[in-house]
Amino acid sequence: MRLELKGITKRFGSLVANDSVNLVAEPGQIHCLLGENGAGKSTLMNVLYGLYQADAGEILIDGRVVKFSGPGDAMAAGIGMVHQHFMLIPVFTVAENVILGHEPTKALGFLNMDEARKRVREISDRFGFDVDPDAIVGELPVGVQQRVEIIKALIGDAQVLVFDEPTAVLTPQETDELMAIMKQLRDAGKAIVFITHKLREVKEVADKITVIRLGKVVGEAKPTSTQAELASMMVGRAVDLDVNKTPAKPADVKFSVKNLEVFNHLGQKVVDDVSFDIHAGEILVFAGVQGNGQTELTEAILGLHTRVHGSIVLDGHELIGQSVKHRLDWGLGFVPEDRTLDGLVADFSIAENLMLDRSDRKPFAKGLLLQLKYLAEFAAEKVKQFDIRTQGINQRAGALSGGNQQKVVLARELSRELRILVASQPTRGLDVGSIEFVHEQIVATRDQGLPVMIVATELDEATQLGDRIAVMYRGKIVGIVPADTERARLGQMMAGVVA
Amino acid sequence: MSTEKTSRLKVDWQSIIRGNALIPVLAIVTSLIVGGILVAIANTDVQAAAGNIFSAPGTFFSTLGQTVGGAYDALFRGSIFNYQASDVALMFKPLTETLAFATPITLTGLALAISFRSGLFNIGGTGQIIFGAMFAGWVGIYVHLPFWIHLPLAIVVGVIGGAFFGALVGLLKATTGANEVIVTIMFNYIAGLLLQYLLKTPLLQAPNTANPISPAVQDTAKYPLLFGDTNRLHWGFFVMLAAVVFTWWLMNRSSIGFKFRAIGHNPRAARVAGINLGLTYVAVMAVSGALAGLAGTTQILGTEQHLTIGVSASFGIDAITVALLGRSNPWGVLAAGILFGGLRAGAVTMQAEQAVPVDIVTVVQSMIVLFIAAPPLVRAIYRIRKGAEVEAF
Amino acid sequence: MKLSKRPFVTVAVVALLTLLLAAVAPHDITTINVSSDTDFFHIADFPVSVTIVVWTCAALNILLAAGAGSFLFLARRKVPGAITGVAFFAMALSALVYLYHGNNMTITSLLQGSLALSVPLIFGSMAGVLSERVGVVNIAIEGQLLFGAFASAMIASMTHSLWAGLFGSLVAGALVAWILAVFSIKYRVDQIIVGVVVNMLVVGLTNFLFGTLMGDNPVLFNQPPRFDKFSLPLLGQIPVIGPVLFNQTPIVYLMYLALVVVFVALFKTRWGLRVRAVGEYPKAADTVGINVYRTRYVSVVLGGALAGLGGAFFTLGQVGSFGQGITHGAGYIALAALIFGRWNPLLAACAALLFGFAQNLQYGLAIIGSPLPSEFLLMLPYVLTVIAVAGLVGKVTGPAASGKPYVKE
Amino acid sequence: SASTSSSYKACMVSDAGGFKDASFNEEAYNGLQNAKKDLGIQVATVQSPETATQTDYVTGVQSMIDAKCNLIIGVGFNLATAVRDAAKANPKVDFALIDSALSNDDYSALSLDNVKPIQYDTAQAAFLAGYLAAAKTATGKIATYGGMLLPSVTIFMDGLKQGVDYYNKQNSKSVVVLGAQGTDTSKWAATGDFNDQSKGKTLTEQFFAQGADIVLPVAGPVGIGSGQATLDKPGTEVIGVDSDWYNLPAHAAYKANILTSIEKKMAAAVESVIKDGVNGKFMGGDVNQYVGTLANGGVQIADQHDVMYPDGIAAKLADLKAQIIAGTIKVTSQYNK
Ligand SMILES: Nc1ncnc2c1ncn2[C@@H]1O[C@H](COP(=O)(O)OP(=O)(O)OP(=O)(O)O)[C@@H](O)[C@H]1O
Ligand SMILES: Nc1ncnc2c1ncn2[C@@H]1O[C@H](COP(=O)(O)OP(=O)(O)OP(=O)(O)O)[C@@H](O)[C@H]1O
Ligand SMILES: [Mg+2]
Ligand SMILES: [Mg+2]
Repeated sequence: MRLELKGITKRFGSLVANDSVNLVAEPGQIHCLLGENGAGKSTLMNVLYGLYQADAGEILIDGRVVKFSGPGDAMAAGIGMVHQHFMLIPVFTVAENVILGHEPTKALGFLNMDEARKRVREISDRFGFDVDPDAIVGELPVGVQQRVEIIKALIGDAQVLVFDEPTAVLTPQETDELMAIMKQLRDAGKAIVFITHKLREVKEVADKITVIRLGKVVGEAKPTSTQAELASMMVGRAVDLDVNKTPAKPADVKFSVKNLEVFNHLGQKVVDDVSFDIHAGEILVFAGVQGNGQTELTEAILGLHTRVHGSIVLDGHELIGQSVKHRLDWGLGFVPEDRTLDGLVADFSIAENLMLDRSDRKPFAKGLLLQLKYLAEFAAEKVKQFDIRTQGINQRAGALSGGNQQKVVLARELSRELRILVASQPTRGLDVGSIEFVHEQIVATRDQGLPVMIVATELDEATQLGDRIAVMYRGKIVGIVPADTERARLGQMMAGVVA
Repeated sequence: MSTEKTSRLKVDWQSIIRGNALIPVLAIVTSLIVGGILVAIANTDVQAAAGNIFSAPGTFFSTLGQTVGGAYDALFRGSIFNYQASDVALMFKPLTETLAFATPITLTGLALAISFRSGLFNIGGTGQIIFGAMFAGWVGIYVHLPFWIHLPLAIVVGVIGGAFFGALVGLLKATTGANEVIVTIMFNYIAGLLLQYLLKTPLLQAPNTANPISPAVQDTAKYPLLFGDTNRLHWGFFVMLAAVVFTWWLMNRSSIGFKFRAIGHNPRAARVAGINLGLTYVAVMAVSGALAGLAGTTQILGTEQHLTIGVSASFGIDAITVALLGRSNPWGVLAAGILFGGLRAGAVTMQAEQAVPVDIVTVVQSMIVLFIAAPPLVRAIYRIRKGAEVEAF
Repeated sequence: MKLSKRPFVTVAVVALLTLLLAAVAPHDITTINVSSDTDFFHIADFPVSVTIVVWTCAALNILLAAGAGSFLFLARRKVPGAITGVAFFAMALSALVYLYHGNNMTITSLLQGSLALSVPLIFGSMAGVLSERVGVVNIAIEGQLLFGAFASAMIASMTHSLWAGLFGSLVAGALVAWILAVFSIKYRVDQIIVGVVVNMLVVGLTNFLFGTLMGDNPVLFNQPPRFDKFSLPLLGQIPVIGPVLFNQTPIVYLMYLALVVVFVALFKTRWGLRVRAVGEYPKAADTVGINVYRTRYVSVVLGGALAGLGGAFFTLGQVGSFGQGITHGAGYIALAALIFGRWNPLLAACAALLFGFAQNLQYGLAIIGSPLPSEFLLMLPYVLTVIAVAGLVGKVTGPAASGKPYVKE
Repeated sequence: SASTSSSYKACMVSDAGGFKDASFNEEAYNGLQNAKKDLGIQVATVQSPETATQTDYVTGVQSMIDAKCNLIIGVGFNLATAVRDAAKANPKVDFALIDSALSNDDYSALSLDNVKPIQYDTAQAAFLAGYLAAAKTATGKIATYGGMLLPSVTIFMDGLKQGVDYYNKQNSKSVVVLGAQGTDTSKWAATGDFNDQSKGKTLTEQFFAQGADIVLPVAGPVGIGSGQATLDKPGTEVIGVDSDWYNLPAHAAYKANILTSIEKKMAAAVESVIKDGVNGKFMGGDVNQYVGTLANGGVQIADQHDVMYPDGIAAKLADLKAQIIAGTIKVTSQYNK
């Protein structure tokens, strides 16, 4: 089945998200769609999937014009979509999620769950997914959730499959597996549209590449183009893909964690006897497959967990037993993993978000009185310094693109008097331009002589950014190794093989 | 040149029509029309005339007009301006009645607005008013002090009473995670029953009577009247205005309010930013309860003067609508509070003079809120084209 | 694994309380009466010694606490829920026997009354479940009950037909729910504001019509017939349970049916899956072609119809006439039961029954001569609810999208 | 005096229950309506909101003054303060106050020349009902409860108890009264409100299960629940309050089970005070306060209707009534301590 988008234009108010975009998806081909954050990729796909109605342009299937008034029509026409933000219901089982919308039923509308399980297993087995139909989706690792999304997209026997940034949340292994699956699907004759920011992936699977910028198609690229070429086409300027940093000059140990144990709300031990030191002027990257305790480790450092044993010493000061507030005041800079849930108040303005952790401190408040004038100046300065692309400091933070949201969080954390910076997956979902910026900031922080702790799931990021790499597996540190350790060895460590 | 002028005028008119200024007016007009229909249905004269509508349609319509017109004339004279009164003071008396009713309603509305903006759904206005009134009432009745200490002390104690009862909810939520909707509903019943009990014990019940009523508040603890004995409007009105400004300041200009709003919008991000959720829940509910307690003081130290079972009236529930109608914005709450106060004040005159059942006001009140809350509906009724984007709330 | 100590602490506290009860209980007799007139098997009243019962229960609970402790500390396993359940039951039993000492404890009537007081709450909580499960917060249960009560009385009175009245209550409840639905789904007005306002509207309207129409002509408008109780064959003859559960009016049988149907429909059918999907994540439902708006309308309105039936129970099931404000806050209690029951119709029904039991127990105690002023007895159900919500339930989260209007781009 | 009466305006402010409560307020309201019919006067009414505060009563009464009423009748003790203050401020307007006398802020007695208190020593009639019920009960148990335990409520329950006690003493029986045990009225049985009739029914069913077969609900419309409960349990009866329930449509369904009613003849008193007003003979002040008793017919128990009474009880009741009037039997209440 051949799918063609012709002259698609979509406006949100005065913003033109798609401007006469043309795109063709051929059967047996993987078509990569590249573009910065906010370029209009998801919007285009949502038009294709019937979620948005285009203001102009048409969709053709095998040369015939079709009209989708809703996703139901698109699915019926053989289009499946794996959404950028999971469209899964966390409290439902895998099977329930997969059949939703086209449920097999017995008499009287009773669900036929056996049939549902059978269908899930069928697809799961065909592509080697290994997914339990009765597992509750919310309890599954994101990688498995991603597979559930794919099963969902495949179940209606879709011929055109859209993957909108499916790898943003995956571990390297999971990404490799997904690439294999996509190739398998292509070989089965399906037309695939694949959106990603990761140029390595593009180069690995793409048969055809289209780049869009500011809602317009800026051109096509060949799979043989270099990553640097692709990047500059996306951003419209030359981008440095490598992290520029001088060798670390580690000084004294500034941050020291000893025998740390953390229990989650279910009483499970999620961080198990973890000890490590970070020197001033050094970046320690925690690598490892997600869900092995890194998140909880950073949260325990911030003080979000109540059941914690062991010791966390920052600059000679024990943090265990202290409130979050106290730790922040002592100079802990924290960039949470999930910026929309934990990093920002979406309904607050950019300015308000910039003082979220210091709203009751000088100079943001005198006594109880907020110093709005100071805040306005401060925010304007930070917006400039961090190149936050916004209509103004009073814009809702929730209206910013992901990259810019991350910049707001970084700006807030880095503008305090810090003794350490702890950042969890600081570049997740960001485009190459934004990644470059975030990395620069992190390295600059190190070079000021601060200890830096980063959690990364991208091996590339870990090796480029880190001075040393700690690998976690099942709550324990498997080993702490130099940053130039081979990828293969790191991969083994991530699977739990002790160094 | 003149064309330019007219076109500018036209533009202005268009913007008024399409804009949002007209919506509340149309909402009120529409509700009054529906209320008018009910008034007509309930009126025996209209019923009689309706029987002869074909033989004497003129009579029917004039009766209809007289009845509905009379009702709303009475509503106007009872709530805003009584042009039939004999002297100027009396003419303005209805307005003061409206403001007297608006005082506790607005205060409770502010209380709830603060909690709503902080993400806590406090339905406990009733119980918190009762606690404020009980505490303030006790001081006002039994403590003997000169005016300039007595009244402030009674107010403060009342505020503390409300704050205490509110904070209890916050504490339960912070420590056990108990849902505040359930807890506040239950606390309303518990507070009511506690008051009922205390009004039968010497602690609150007046000597020499077997009825559940307290002695009168001493003169030294009363909010002074603003316009002499014949008007019920008292200094509590200015306390209320001050509370409006305070609430605006607290929520928009103070660091405490900033934290309140932060947990209201995104408690997780607030926690990561070092804001102590449990403590803030308690603080929100304490401030909210304090304002409702203040409403209790304007009841007992202002208009009521005797503590009875009914001291909280329906203000705890009215205030939910007032808070939401005012979009939880202090000035909006004030406007909504005055609207509700006016309807409550005017209802009595409508009843006394035109035999209009009191419940019609409740109907009109709720329809006004529904219409104001749904501008597209009003636009659809009046076929107004959509102007500026309006946020549904 | 680190195990939660909460169940152990709970059981230990319960055991202590039971022991305390035993210590203060008098040497007296409580006569337990399990029969009612309609019983097929007549079981004679039997006296029990308060002392024996309370000390047995205390001993049992101490054993249970020890058991829970050994599960936790010795076996390092989760404390089974049954232990907590039995401990609570034993405490309740000893409390009852103690409170009724020197008197007749008429179990059947105690339970019958509890059920009667719970019926509207159960209907109301089902309305809440259907509405909130699909993502619309239903504060308007009170209005749905009240309008159902009003319409059923008026229609049954005018038509002299109980079933017409019942149908009227269904339509009335659905109508109120429809208003809630239109404003919260179509106009995206804050759902809580609509709920509160709709309640106000219904109170105003029914009071108005009660004062005019019904008040002026009660014979025509407010003298409906009333459903008779009838005993189901066989089931009705089971001792205790029979007369309590199966000697009832058709409205109560409808309630049983509705409970089963709502539960099954919600958790076993295609419709229910879609309803829950819409309430959890409407956008996800939308992306698989489910009509979010229609699903919401249908579920909310169906819920309203059920609440309407609950309203009819006041008039056609219980007292045979409508009175101003007759529901007196039952809708809000139903809301509490719904949250307490974690948005599950069966658990919510249990919560409603618990509330009804507390209320009726309070009456029972007033009858045999209460040690407390009536106000404190009347507080009992409310205080128990707070304790239950704070102590047992803790933090509960409802359907994720509940309260949020869905905006389709 | 037709011309004067047509310009005479009598007005009434209700208590929270409203004029259609099938009980207290409605009985008073009927008096006003009768006066309108019989005397051709003008009337106006204010029904206080369900959640009335003192402020609502004050505005209600004030609006009646603004409406130029000649006579304003406040129904219920809740209106006492509002009526007092209005009467002081408007000496030319006449007032009547049902169920309460006036008092100063410290609750010492107060008399105003333009206020006529109308009160009822309902305990006397309740005594007779209690005696009748004690004689009638087959189970030896009678029950009573209130909506809320206010003095105007408990006076019925207390009178009933005294009648039962008297019966017990006279006949060496031991009929008990459930729901009103002990002398502490605050511990008696109550449903908690005057609205939820379903609660009245449930509570009554428990009374019946405990063996009672006659119930006196003093709870306004909630009493309808008790009446309905008698339909489900043969051999049980209900005692009405305020007016003769047998004649009210609201109680028609179970009128065969109405043992009697403890009547407070408010309609008659209201009409009579209006008549005095029309004729210029209104007499206010404490000395002219009206206390309805068996002697003046202000309270009474209803005539026998469908329920069979025990032999000789009618004569006995007449005798008791005479003795109470003569003072040989003393029924205690707040009106004669
Ligand atoms: N519903 C909406 N209303 C208004 N503006 C929107 C809406 N959805 C997207 N936009 C805006 O349209 C533009 C394109 O957004 P889109 O989500 O398509 O970007 P994208 O290319 O997918 O970016 P990313 O790589 O971050 O996912 C952005 O500026 C975004 O802010
Ligand atoms: N943190 C801030 N920084 C800069 N300006 C601010 C900030 N908070 C508010 N303002 C500005 O102050 C002015 C006054 O705000 P205002 O009191 O109207 O808020 P509000 O509309 O009541 O609040 P909300 O919309 O949250 O209810 C507005 O113009 C607003 O943009
Ligand atoms: Mg996107
Ligand atoms: Mg603003």
